[in-house]
Amino acid sequence: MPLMTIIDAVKNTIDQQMELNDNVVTFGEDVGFEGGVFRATKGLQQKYGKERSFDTPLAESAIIGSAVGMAVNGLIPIPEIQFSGFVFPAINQIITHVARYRNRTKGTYSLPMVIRMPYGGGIRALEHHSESIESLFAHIPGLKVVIPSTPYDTKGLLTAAIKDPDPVIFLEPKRIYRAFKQEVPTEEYIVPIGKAKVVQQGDTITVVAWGAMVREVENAIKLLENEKINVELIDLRTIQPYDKQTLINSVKKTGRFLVVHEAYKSYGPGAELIATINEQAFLYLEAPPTRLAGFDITIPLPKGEHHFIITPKRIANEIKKVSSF
Amino acid sequence: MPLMTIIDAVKNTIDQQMELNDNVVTFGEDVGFEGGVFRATKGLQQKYGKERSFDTPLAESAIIGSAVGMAVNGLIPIPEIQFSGFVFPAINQIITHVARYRNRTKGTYSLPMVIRMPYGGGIRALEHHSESIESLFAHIPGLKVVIPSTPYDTKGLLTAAIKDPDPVIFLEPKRIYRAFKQEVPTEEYIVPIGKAKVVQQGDTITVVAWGAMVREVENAIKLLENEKINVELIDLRTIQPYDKQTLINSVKKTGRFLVVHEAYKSYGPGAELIATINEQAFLYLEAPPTRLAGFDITIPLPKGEHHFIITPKRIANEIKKVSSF
Amino acid sequence: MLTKTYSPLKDKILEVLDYKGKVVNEKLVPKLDKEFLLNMYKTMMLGRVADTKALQYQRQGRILTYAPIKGQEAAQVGVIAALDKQDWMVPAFRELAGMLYKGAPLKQLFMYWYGNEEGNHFDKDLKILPISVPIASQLNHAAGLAYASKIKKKGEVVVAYVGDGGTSHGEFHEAVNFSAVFDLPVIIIIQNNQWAISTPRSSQTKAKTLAHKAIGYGIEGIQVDGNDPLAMYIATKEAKEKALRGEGPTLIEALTYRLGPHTTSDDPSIYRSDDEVAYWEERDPITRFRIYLIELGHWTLEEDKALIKEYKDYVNKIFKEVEETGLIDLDEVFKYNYETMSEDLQNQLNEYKEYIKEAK
Amino acid sequence: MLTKTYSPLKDKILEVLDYKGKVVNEKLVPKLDKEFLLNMYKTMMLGRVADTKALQYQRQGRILTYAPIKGQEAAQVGVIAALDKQDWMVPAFRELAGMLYKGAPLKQLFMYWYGNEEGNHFDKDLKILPISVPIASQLNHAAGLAYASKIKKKGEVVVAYVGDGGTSHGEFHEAVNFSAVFDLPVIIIIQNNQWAISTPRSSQTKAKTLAHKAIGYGIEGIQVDGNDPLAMYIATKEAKEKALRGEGPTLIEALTYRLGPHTTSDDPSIYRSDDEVAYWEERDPITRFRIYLIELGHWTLEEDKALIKEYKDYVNKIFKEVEETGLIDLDEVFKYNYETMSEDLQNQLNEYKEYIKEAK
Ligand SMILES: Cc1ncc(C[n+]2csc(CCOP(=O)(O)OP(=O)(O)O)c2C)c(N)n1
Ligand SMILES: Cc1ncc(C[n+]2csc(CCOP(=O)(O)OP(=O)(O)O)c2C)c(N)n1
Ligand SMILES: [Mg+2]
Ligand SMILES: [Mg+2]
Repeated sequence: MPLMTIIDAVKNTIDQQMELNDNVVTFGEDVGFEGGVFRATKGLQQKYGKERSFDTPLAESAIIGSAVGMAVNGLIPIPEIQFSGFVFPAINQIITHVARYRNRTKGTYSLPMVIRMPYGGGIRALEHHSESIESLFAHIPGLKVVIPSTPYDTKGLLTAAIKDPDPVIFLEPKRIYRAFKQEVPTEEYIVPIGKAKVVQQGDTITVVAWGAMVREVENAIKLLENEKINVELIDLRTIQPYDKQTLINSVKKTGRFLVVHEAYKSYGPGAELIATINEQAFLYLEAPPTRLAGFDITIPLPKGEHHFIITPKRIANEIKKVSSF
Repeated sequence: MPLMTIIDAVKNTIDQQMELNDNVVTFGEDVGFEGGVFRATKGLQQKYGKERSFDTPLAESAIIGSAVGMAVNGLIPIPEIQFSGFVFPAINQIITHVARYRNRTKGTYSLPMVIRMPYGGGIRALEHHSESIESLFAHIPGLKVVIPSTPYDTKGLLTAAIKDPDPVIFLEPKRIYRAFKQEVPTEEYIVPIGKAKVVQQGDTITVVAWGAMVREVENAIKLLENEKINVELIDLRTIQPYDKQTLINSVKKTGRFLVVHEAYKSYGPGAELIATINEQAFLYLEAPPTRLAGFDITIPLPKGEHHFIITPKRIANEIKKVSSF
Repeated sequence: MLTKTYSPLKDKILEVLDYKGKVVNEKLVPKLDKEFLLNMYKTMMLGRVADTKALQYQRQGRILTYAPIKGQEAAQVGVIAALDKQDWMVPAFRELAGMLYKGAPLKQLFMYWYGNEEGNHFDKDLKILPISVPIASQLNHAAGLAYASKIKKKGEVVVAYVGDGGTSHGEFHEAVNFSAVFDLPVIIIIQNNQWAISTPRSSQTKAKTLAHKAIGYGIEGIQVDGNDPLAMYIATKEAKEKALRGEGPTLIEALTYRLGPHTTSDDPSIYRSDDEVAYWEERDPITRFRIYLIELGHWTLEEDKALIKEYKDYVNKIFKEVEETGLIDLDEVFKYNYETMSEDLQNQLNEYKEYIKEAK
Repeated sequence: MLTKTYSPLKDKILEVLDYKGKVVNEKLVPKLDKEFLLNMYKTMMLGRVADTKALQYQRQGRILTYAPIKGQEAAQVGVIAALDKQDWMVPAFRELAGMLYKGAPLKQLFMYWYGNEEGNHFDKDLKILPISVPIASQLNHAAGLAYASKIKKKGEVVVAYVGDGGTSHGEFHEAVNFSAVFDLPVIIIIQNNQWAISTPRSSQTKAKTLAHKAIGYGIEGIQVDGNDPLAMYIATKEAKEKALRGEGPTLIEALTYRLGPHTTSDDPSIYRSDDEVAYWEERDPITRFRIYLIELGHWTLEEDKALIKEYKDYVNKIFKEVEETGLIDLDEVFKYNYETMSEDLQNQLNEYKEYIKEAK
């Protein structure tokens, strides 16, 4: 099996799906000729032609809005938004149309499409290049929201997303785009949407994360090697719908819960998980379910970003606190 | 004191603030000549002239984006979005600029502005006229989010919002725009942003709501008259920042918590409150803090809306369940 | 080409019939047989009768809200009449007559205003997209349909509607530009009915005409008398042929007028004069087309009366059917959010059903 | 009026100096004194030197990312030189030379790319809005500034920048239309540097020129040789006077070229030919302006060499100051989100400080 980074896995998957299905097309700003600013679609125009992999004018609403029409008319579009910070001009299309087309037409038109975008902080970038906005999408009925954390999952989840009859927001943790390689099968396979992965079993505390934060929690766990703390680490992988069963089973076992995310804390994704734990595992709780999340401040420019970024050390500290409550 | 509905109070407040301060301007689609589709600005153009109360082209991003420039250049704009379902084309301006201008310029430019919009369901309207999207705004640092539930509070909170140096999203519960009248002082007064109101004291259970749901909870409480349940009803009034102290004090007293909102349940505003209660009142909890919220489905068209709308009966039922856990 | 002769820079409006039903441009009269012309006329009339009735139902409290089309029938039917079965129609929300011509059943069109998603549940073969409430956003869908059609060589043309107000929106700009850049087979019909709720056309843009906007996208634009079904027909027909040749989109500004209120909750007398309305009443598209057909010998006043009577009964009958549908089932409102309901959503539904059972 | 003579419909480009620095249009040469001209030239040169250095710092890992302006100095400085102190400048993100001319300290401009909000913390008197990363969104801010100025009769003009790519965005459309409808004193400068990252101008729009877009808004547009500082100056000057007369916005397309990469993480050799770059290198705005000034007797090659040397040292010195600022304090990143920090936010900060203390 070849070794791939996450970005390799993205490219490999789109390539494979375009090969297998003539209806798959991919497009966006700089997606065609040069293969995207992160090179996720590099070579696809050369391989499949200008009609199936192409550059669009600089207009996010047109990118997503045209994808709606394409999906209605038989294509499976994979539009790219260059950075998640630039998806806002397209939010009108996503919320008022992409999420609702099936319901609006009572199932006449489903919109098989995957809206890809790199997201998250830690790359020391300009403004609007670092946000984690997963909960904005996750709150909207009709969307699915998927976030891989490994090259293997990237291929499996992206394949599932492309084959899904409903629209999927596919958030790619750009901070770890090229951070490490993993063996990734060349043949097609699926990692199902909506299923979490228990990365590591444990019985002291349940820690949930997704995307780049999964690696940081793993690093935190290493820092805790000498403590008597057995972390059960869950990679949520899908934010909407999410795998309540795995989450609840784990909390019932450990009685303690920590969610780690870079998204802003207030009204952020962690709150949802905690509310669900209260609803379904209240009597098992031995400590307050806790969030370690982005501060409620605009994510700072690079020279201040280190204050915002959640480090393994902070995660380890929080795990200790919750474990000893 | 004159009796006013919520819509009267909105108009009275804008009128008063325009009278008191030449820099206050109001605008939006149909806002000027005819005074808005809900008549919230009726007569203001006639009184203050076309420059201070005016119709814009049909373009939400221009409405909010121009407000940014106006605020930088000395005005206090009160743009109206005709319905909250049509704010999405302006979300780019709100998230990338309105929320960030102060931070971006290290305080050189603050943006005193109030973005008004009617929101919420229950008026048997077309698509996109019924959503409750408060948590989308509440998640964004730099914004304040205010939702009144009475004519008195409307005037006090809107006055506070107009005088606030920072941008405020002012969500008006259109379902109760004209539902009832209340005595509202003609003189200027402030209801502070960020302070909840204990509508009714009680020691069995804490129920939190805002906007139109406050009335529905009150109606539910009437249904419970013969039960031994003393509800403490809190009208949150401000969603961001929200009054954690009042919330926590109440839950420490009652040990039971229910939040009622029409916004979609998943990743919705109620989750945030529950997470905070876990963080700050965990040991006082006698029952799982609970959400009664909009289903995770697109809010249906009128002939199906009754399935979605949260009735006093359902609220009463939920209060009983949580109270007897 | 008409778009050359009537280029917006030449300050000319494409007309075939004047407002008294007289042919003002003999050369341009399309060669259409009696049946075809009568089908156009009848659909316009059905639209008119349904429109009048809907307003009436609303006043009786039998329908909640409705967006009238009165005065805009030609701008709708003239366009769709020039399409073929395989072509797409992308409506805004005020295209009842056009949708009827494209084959949408009146019952479904009423179901929408009655408040039921069934109103957008068109048969796939009709090739009508659902009503789009967020102004101008549907134009990007048209671009996408056309893109798919183009690369799959389906030979379809896409007609999309937008209002005069909608031309101010960023969505309009992005969609027209996208369509132009890829030479997509799209025809954008601006129904310039002079008003966007209370906001007049003059407050939307300083452009001389809305057709002038085409120039900024490097495509052709044309201003057409939108109350003249034949002018709308030939303009669309030419645009369609051009689109099928791979020569890209055309922007057609239909000069028309909303004779009724914006919706049933609007009172237009607040913002516009009786004189203005009277001016446009005189230019009613149905009246002039009727005169034209009678002159041609295709139609008589007696037939007209009978048709109106027939349609009134028909519309009443259909609306009764609509009313019989009553409320929507609980299962239905959960069913279509995803192809497969998540466990969580299923649980929300189940719990609610349990509550209902208990609450009884 | 220049906008009449050089209307986009006439296929003419406004030029004063050709690319060899020769005056091609004697009548149009603005009457500017030596000091003024040299100030323009020197600012262009400072921009060029700072630009070259910034690229160098980035390669040395001393700055993270940077968006080069090389080749666009005239389109920036020629415009701002035509403004008065009270006028506003609304940049996109590639206007370093223009911002310098408006009075922004080089240190602050570097601070931005160094990764510090201090880079947007301009003195209010400078009347420069912060850098705007979301493409074209700043144009609506310009409209708002101008609206306030107009109703308060402040006599200010607002100059706003956007790229060729930015003209495709809905924000562009809404802002230009809004400015036009209210006759606002706005001048929109399209720096058409031929590329939006890897996407050529020809893929953005089929419009013949970007100046043609003015027609759709009922305003005047003009295409100007953007590498000619004098042409940019007179076009802006005229637009300013028009704006101050209350006659609304002007759209100026500056034909220029980005000689460098899009940003330091871009490799333009992937998408464009050496020939194309060479063609534009020959049309360098600084070279031609230098020749012109030397011909006029205002400048010598010796002075030029000395100036470059002086600026190199100056830029190095400034950048050292920038580097000395180091990291941002924790308090600073919390401080500016609201005028008054909420209790909750204060608690988040306090808890974090406690963690830091304990973690030590
Ligand atoms: C994005 C958006 N903003 C606001 C509205 C509310 N609204 C509905 S119709 C309308 C006016 C539309 O005018 P026009 O485009 O001329 O179409 P017409 O109603 O005349 O057919 C407005 C503002 C909306 N539906 N969508
Ligand atoms: C809304 C938005 N979408 C995408 C981007 C990413 N992006 C940054 S610069 C750029 C190209 C801009 O091209 P142009 O407008 O011609 O300006 P130039 O870079 O040539 O100065 C893109 C796509 C962005 N900043 N904002
Ligand atoms: Mg209209
Ligand atoms: Mg460019």
